[in-house]
Amino acid sequence: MQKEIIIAGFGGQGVLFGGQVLAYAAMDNGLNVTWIPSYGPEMRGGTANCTVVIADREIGSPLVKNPPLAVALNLPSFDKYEEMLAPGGTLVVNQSMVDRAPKRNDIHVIFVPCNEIAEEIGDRRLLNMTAVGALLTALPEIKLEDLEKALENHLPEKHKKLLPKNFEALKRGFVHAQKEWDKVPA
Amino acid sequence: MQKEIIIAGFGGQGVLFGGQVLAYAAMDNGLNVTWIPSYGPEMRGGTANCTVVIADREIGSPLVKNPPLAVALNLPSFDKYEEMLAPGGTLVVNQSMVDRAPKRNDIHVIFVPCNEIAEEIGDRRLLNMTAVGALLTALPEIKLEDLEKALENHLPEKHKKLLPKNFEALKRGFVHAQKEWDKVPA
Amino acid sequence: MTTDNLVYERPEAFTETPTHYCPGCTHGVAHRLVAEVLEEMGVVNKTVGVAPVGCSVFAYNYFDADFVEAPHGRAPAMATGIKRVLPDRVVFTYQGDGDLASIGMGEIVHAAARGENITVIFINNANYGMTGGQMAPTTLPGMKTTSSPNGRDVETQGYPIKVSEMLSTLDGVGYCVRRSLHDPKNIRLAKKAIRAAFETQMRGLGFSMVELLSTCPTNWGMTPVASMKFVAEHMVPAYPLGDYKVSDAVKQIKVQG
Amino acid sequence: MTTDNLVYERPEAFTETPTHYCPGCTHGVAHRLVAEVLEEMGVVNKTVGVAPVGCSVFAYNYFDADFVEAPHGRAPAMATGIKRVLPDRVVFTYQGDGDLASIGMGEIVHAAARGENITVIFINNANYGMTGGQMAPTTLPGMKTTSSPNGRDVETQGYPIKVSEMLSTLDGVGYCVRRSLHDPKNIRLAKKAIRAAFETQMRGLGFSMVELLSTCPTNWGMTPVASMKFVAEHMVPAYPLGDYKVSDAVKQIKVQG
Amino acid sequence: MPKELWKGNEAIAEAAVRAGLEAYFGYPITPQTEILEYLSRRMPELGRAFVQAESELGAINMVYGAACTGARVMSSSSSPGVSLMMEGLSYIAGTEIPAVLVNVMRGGPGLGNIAPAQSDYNQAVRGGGHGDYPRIVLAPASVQEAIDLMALSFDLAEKYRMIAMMILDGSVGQMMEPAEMPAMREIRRRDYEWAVNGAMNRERRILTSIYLNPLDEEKTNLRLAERWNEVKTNEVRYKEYFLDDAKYVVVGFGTAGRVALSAVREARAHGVKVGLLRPITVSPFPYEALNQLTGQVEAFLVVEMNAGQMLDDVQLAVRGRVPVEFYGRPGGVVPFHDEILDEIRRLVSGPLAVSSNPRDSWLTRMYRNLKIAVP
Amino acid sequence: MPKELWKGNEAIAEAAVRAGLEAYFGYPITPQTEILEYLSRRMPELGRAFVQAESELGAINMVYGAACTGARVMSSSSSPGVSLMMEGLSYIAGTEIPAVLVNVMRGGPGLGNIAPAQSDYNQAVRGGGHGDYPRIVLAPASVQEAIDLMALSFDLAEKYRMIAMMILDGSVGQMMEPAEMPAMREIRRRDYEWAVNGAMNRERRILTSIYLNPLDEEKTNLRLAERWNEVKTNEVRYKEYFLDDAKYVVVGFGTAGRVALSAVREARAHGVKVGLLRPITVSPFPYEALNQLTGQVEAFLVVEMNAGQMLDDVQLAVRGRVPVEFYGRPGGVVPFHDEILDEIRRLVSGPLAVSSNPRDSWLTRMYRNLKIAVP
Amino acid sequence: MAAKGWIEVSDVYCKGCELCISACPQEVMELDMTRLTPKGYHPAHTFKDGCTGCAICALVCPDAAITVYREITKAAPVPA
Amino acid sequence: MAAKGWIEVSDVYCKGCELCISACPQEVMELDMTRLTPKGYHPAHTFKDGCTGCAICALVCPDAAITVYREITKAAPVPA
Ligand SMILES: Cc1ncc(C[n+]2csc(CCOP(=O)(O)OP(=O)(O)O)c2C)c(N)n1
Ligand SMILES: Cc1ncc(C[n+]2csc(CCOP(=O)(O)OP(=O)(O)O)c2C)c(N)n1
Ligand code: SF4
Ligand code: SF4
Ligand code: SF4
Ligand code: SF4
Ligand code: SF4
Ligand code: SF4
Ligand SMILES: [Mg+2]
Ligand SMILES: [Mg+2]
Repeated sequence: MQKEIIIAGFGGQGVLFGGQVLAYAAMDNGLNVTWIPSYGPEMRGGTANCTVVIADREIGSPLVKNPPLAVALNLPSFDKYEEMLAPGGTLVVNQSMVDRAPKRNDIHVIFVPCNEIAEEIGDRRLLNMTAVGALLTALPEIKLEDLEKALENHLPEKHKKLLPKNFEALKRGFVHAQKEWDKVPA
Repeated sequence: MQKEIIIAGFGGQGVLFGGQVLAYAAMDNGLNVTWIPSYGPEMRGGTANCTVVIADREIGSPLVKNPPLAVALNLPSFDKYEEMLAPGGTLVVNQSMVDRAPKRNDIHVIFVPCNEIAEEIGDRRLLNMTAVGALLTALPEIKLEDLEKALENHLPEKHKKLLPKNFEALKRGFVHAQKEWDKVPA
Repeated sequence: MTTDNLVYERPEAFTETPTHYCPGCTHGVAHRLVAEVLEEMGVVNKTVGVAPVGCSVFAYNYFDADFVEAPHGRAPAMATGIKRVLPDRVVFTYQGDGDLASIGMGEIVHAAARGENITVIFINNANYGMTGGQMAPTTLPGMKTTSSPNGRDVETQGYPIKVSEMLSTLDGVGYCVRRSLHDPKNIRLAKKAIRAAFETQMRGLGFSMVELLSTCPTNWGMTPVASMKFVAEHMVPAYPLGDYKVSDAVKQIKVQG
Repeated sequence: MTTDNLVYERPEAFTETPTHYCPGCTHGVAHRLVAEVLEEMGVVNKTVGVAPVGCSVFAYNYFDADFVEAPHGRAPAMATGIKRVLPDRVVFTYQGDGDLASIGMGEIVHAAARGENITVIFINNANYGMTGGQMAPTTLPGMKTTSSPNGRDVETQGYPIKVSEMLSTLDGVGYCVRRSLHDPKNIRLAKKAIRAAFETQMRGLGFSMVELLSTCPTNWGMTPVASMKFVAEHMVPAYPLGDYKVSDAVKQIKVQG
Repeated sequence: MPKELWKGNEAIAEAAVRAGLEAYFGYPITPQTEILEYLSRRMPELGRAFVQAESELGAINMVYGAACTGARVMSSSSSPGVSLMMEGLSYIAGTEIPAVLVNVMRGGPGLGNIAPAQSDYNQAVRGGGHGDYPRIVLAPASVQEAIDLMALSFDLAEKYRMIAMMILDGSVGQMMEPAEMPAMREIRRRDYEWAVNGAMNRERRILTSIYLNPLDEEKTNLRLAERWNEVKTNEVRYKEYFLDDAKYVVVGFGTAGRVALSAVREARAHGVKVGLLRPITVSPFPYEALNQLTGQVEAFLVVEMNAGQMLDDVQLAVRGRVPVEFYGRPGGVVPFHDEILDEIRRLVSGPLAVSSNPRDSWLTRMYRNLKIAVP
Repeated sequence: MPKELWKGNEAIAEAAVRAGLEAYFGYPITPQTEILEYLSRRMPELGRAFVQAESELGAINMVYGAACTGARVMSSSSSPGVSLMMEGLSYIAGTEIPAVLVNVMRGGPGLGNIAPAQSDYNQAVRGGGHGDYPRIVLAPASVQEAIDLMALSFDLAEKYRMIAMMILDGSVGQMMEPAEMPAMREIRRRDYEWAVNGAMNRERRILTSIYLNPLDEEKTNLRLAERWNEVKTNEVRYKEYFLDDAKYVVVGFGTAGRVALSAVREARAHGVKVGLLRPITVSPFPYEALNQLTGQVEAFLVVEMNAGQMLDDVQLAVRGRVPVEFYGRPGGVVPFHDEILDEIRRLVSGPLAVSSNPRDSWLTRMYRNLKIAVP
Repeated sequence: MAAKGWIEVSDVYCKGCELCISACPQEVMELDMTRLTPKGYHPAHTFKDGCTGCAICALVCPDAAITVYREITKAAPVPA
Repeated sequence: MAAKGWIEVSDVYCKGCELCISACPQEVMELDMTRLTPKGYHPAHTFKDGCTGCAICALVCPDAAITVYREITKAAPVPA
């Protein structure tokens, strides 16, 4: 088993941490995992992405050109990864930042209004968690509970009080995605 | 034809210039020549030597372990080069600084009281020229006149007034050596 | 009767490229002042700039002048090389405090000691901006950075270096002053100083440097406006503004405009 | 009645090796003073010296103490490394003016700025002795050297750097003075200063340096005696003797003996 | 110890601490700054020395000084910073003291960029400082390996009184992976018979790299060479994948080797008898392992994130007996595994000739590929 | 021009002046200081720029700056000083501007000594600075050759926008030989289309070595590699002696090659069919010439004043087809011709085997020899 | 009476740093929260009358984003 | 009355630099032109009486070649 995931968006959208949560969950499940960020030029700003590879054997390349799974939190990322996704793959798209329909029909595109959901929960910063939750629809190796445990175990102490809202964001993303999934032509 | 010559002594005895005069004369005679100094550690003092190679073809190694010709202006140099001289070679020794007889009998050793001659001429610094003059006895490729021309052509302008004394030193060294030569067992 | 009149516009000495600096970073102000001065002196066309390694590594994208990019700290050496073969050009370096006061200390001291006819614009923002906010030689005592996480401990991490004070001990220096960019008045004074520095160079009166107290909102973790206040309240007391060396010859310079 | 009494003998802190210095070179005097001070303080045994690249490269042959040999100019960095892992040892560098003020400018300024608890003995002989007498940053204006054959032209070859003046602008410096070795009185004063510098280190009061005006008879082309006169007449006026920085804490030190 | 998710750079820093690091001297530079930042907090917390040096030149000479005392010390940097350390490294080597340096390589030459690269192989393995001096160079491909090799670096450096360098590319430095940290080792300052640390009533000691008499320097050079022979005998390390029946062997270190593993697996899935040899010590280089393989193999493929540097070592091992082909992505580009897969396919479909310079044909292919890939 | 007796270092300096040197930046270091000293007098006399820099780091970056303007400039140093220039050289290479550097090599590693050595071959040819960058390296063996190669260095550097380095050992720098100086060339500051010299009403220009996007940096790397192919095609230079019927070939550069000539001649006098190939460009290396010779030759002997560096290049060319043997004197020792003669005799008397590392057997022999020679 | 002026803020350069706003002596500037520049910043603008064209905003703007104009009263001709 | 002293100059260290000679306040030193040290220098020595044991020669000697002695009059015991 090996799964490659790319999470992409603007800096500040929690792209890197989103990937780390997945990595923690995979590790806690006894899987091998790599998390690798796009570390930008020696200066601020711009877009960010990270690649997470999960496998049950020694992981070779930590990078992937055509991932089967991706999350696009903004329009540039949607443009880029829609093109690059492996056929049959799944792309979670932050509907809040994207105003176009998918172009390809050989992939699953799941639209999630991440910003809206996060704001409903009461913390804009949780938009990454809604997307990660949504991704689980296509990542049966990791369960919602795994992510919750990962957050519990690895969220820095000072952020622990945010756990319930994080859980909620994960869950609402997941639930939304499952509904969407049924709509997506296979 | 190829001849290797080492000139050795204390720093200040004019060892390097002595070799250069030979090199100039050889060059002016259309021969190939290399002159290479022992360049000491990055500080003052100690002994000095230079190696001159004269040849009528492209010169390979500018260094030689067992030279056929050498000049020893002090005792340490006598000790060293008496040992290293090629069998049949000629060693000019500054008798003024040396109080022992030669040990080898398969080489020609020519004693020249360089300091005394130089002081008689009236310039201690000319002791190197007396030794170089003496060496010509065993270096038929270069004539006394060649050295004189070399000095005339290459002595820095400000030292030109010393030319006659230089000539005298060369000549007296040469004459002395020829007398000695006759004494040396072949 | 009234007519329209343009009071201020973006200097022509700038290219059209927007800078990559963080919002509110006064690197931009320093750039603008240099551009205005070069334009007012009419020398843009014969200027060669030397960009450093630091946030201003891409300075060459913003000035409409010839530019080279130096290894970290070596801008004064490159500027020396350029000025020595092109003595009639205007040569300046633009350097951060990590670049100039840490790794490049040898080069700046010697360019100054040689009285190299170059101008140095020195941006003191009390940290290494580009690499993410590490301690610089200019970091204030007690100031937290990513490499002084508990605040700069002067016992183990040393004391701030006052570059203008230090360089002004050198005979080769024609003009060496410290200014600040934290409010309109000081920005105006900074511009005057930059002009004086370039005039020093044009007249061959030796090494000239303007140290500019500058902000780094991103790594200081403050808003741009709060950063300006930080400069006024903490940087200026530690780095007093003033003229550290103005040689007699430079004092003679009268500039119109 | 009278009894024999030894007034002075070669310090025990010296090995038996004769130095390789030219006759009359005051590197030897500086060595002797350091040896005497270390001996008097009873710290030879816990001293680590750092020799430079320069005529004093073989300093380690003469002191009966542990020694390392640094790359040209980097002695202060090596000393920093040593002192940081062995804070209770006495660590000093011995450096020439080419070593310290030219290639090693960055390292000395930063060791000083960090207030590194080391002592620096700085031999200012106005040229590069070891490599045969080239211009140093300290070469006097107009002075002929093998790389300023027509005399140092300050216009193209820069002005002398006054190292003590420069370093004393740094807060990390506890003790920074200039002395000279050109006559008995000044040699005595130099020794006192060397003592004060090591005492500064022993008490953890920061960076200490003694700059010593020194001769280079060989490359100056003078007799040793004439060289001493040259120092008095030409070096001292250019490099005024004095205390450039003595921190308040250091001023408190009272030394017996 | 349980596994934790570690970022490469921080893992290296913590691994050094656990190996008994007594002092760290460094200067910020991307993509290794996290090592310095981590230690700026961690070292003082443990009462150990941390100095942010004025420059890489300062840093390496602080390492030099501290290492002379017998303490476990290190520095870390990235390509341009490491170039500034060349004089110091040569001195350290000439003084025969142990020192550890980490180079988290980035794209070059010059300022280049901060993307992952492997283009300092030659500098680390062959060139760099002046003079003849051997040094141990270790090339981890994962966070766990970086942790393990960190401790090993200190041990080897001290065992052989030699520089041990760890070279990794920016991606290993920036990557997070589950990894196990070893237990904290106690610091025991060994009073090595050579350590200069204040005589304290023993005979005084001197550490220097000067040998004014060339014959003495020559003996030093030969002593270093002799010690290197020991290293070559004892310390060659590499990892093998699917080599038993391999007809084609890919050779790559660090990330390039790791990416190659994915390609090799995929090729195997398609029935191609291809294996992978990933050198862990690139110096000493596994010449003998490659020599042995040459008997069974039809061609080698060297994969690097540079323009062909380790390639020379592979060719020296193979000595023209079978073709050696090259695929490299220089300048900070990390290859994807499918590119390497394409190369393996090319090897299999042949024909190949033994050539003196596989770089030439690679360059032609690159121009062709890039003209497609990069308009 | 008539021949004059020139000291190597001064000849190099004057040759540079005659080639149109516009500015020199350097720092004293034995055994090359005469270059700096000579130019400190000569350059101002001609109204040209001379700066004694604060360090070699300063010097190379002054060269970098001045070279960016399109001026003919150079620096010179010796081994430890050259190590300090590695970052700067990498930047110059990455910026694709011409610059000339002379390394008068001395014994190392570390401070070592000031005796003649060839142990910076790897640094010059392969390693040194970070990143992949080619550079031209010329190795004169005589004063006349140094003069001739000096002018050529500038011409090649400018033609290929590349670093041209001249490496020679201290003995060539210190030696005097009759030599002919070329006529003084006029300085003509070419306004290269890349030169940064003050816009003066043209489009402004930028010179930098940054390529933040790895794909751009990769293209730069490939462009450099492509240009290097041109250099390889056009600029390989070497000298042949007695190769026509040679069964044994000695390969050595600079002084080692020159000393070998004496040995080869003497061996020929004894009827041994031995020849000499002396590379003049060690980069680009005469691989093809050696490749060709491999057909006719029974064994090669590589002679160097180091512990075996060019040896790798010879082995890469020969590719194991015939044995390559090694003889080196590291640490500042210049071999005498009779030592090389002994080695030639050893080759002739055989038996020899192709080995992956001729250094091993050399080391054994050295230990044996030195135990005799140096008690 | 104070001069009357106005400014233009370039969407290309403005990064919404608010330095101009805090410097404007007439306090007539604010960020335009209704608009985003192509780079995603809320740009500065004048939100009420009172600009004197003093150019202080331009003086502090790190991005040279502001152009300043002023209506001037034709005064008595000044001798050249 | 001046104290009476004497010195010893080591042949191993003395390089005949004459610094001691020019520093000696009693002018009792000179180079001994009749002797050469093993390194080939004429060493310093006192050539006449009058040395006070002031040790100034030793103070200036760059080669720590001089040992200085002085006959001292036993004075009244000094309290400890
Ligand atoms: C030799 C070398 N060392 C380190 C770096 C990494 N580096 C890039 S910028 C920088 C610091 C810049 O700080 P500063 O000069 O203060 O400029 P700022 O970004 O604050 O304007 C460093 C350390 C480098 N590029 N090269
Ligand atoms: C990196 C490097 N550059 C240059 C040199 C050559 N060098 C040796 S000593 C020296 C100058 C020494 O002068 P100074 O420090 O003044 O000491 P002095 O000999 O005058 O006491 C130089 C340039 C070197 N060894 N290493
Ligand atoms: S990091 Fe700091 S110095 Fe750099 S651009 Fe941002 S605010 Fe300015
Ligand atoms: S060269 Fe000068 S500094 Fe060096 S030992 Fe001789 S006199 Fe002293
Ligand atoms: S100062 Fe400039 S960049 Fe900042 S908000 Fe005002 S106009 Fe925009
Ligand atoms: S010109 Fe003056 S008054 Fe008008 S907006 Fe700018 S700062 Fe305010
Ligand atoms: S001790 Fe005093 S008086 Fe005696 S020789 Fe020495 S200097 Fe002269
Ligand atoms: S000062 Fe010392 S070395 Fe010089 S002459 Fe006197 S005793 Fe001899
Ligand atoms: Mg800064
Ligand atoms: Mg000096």
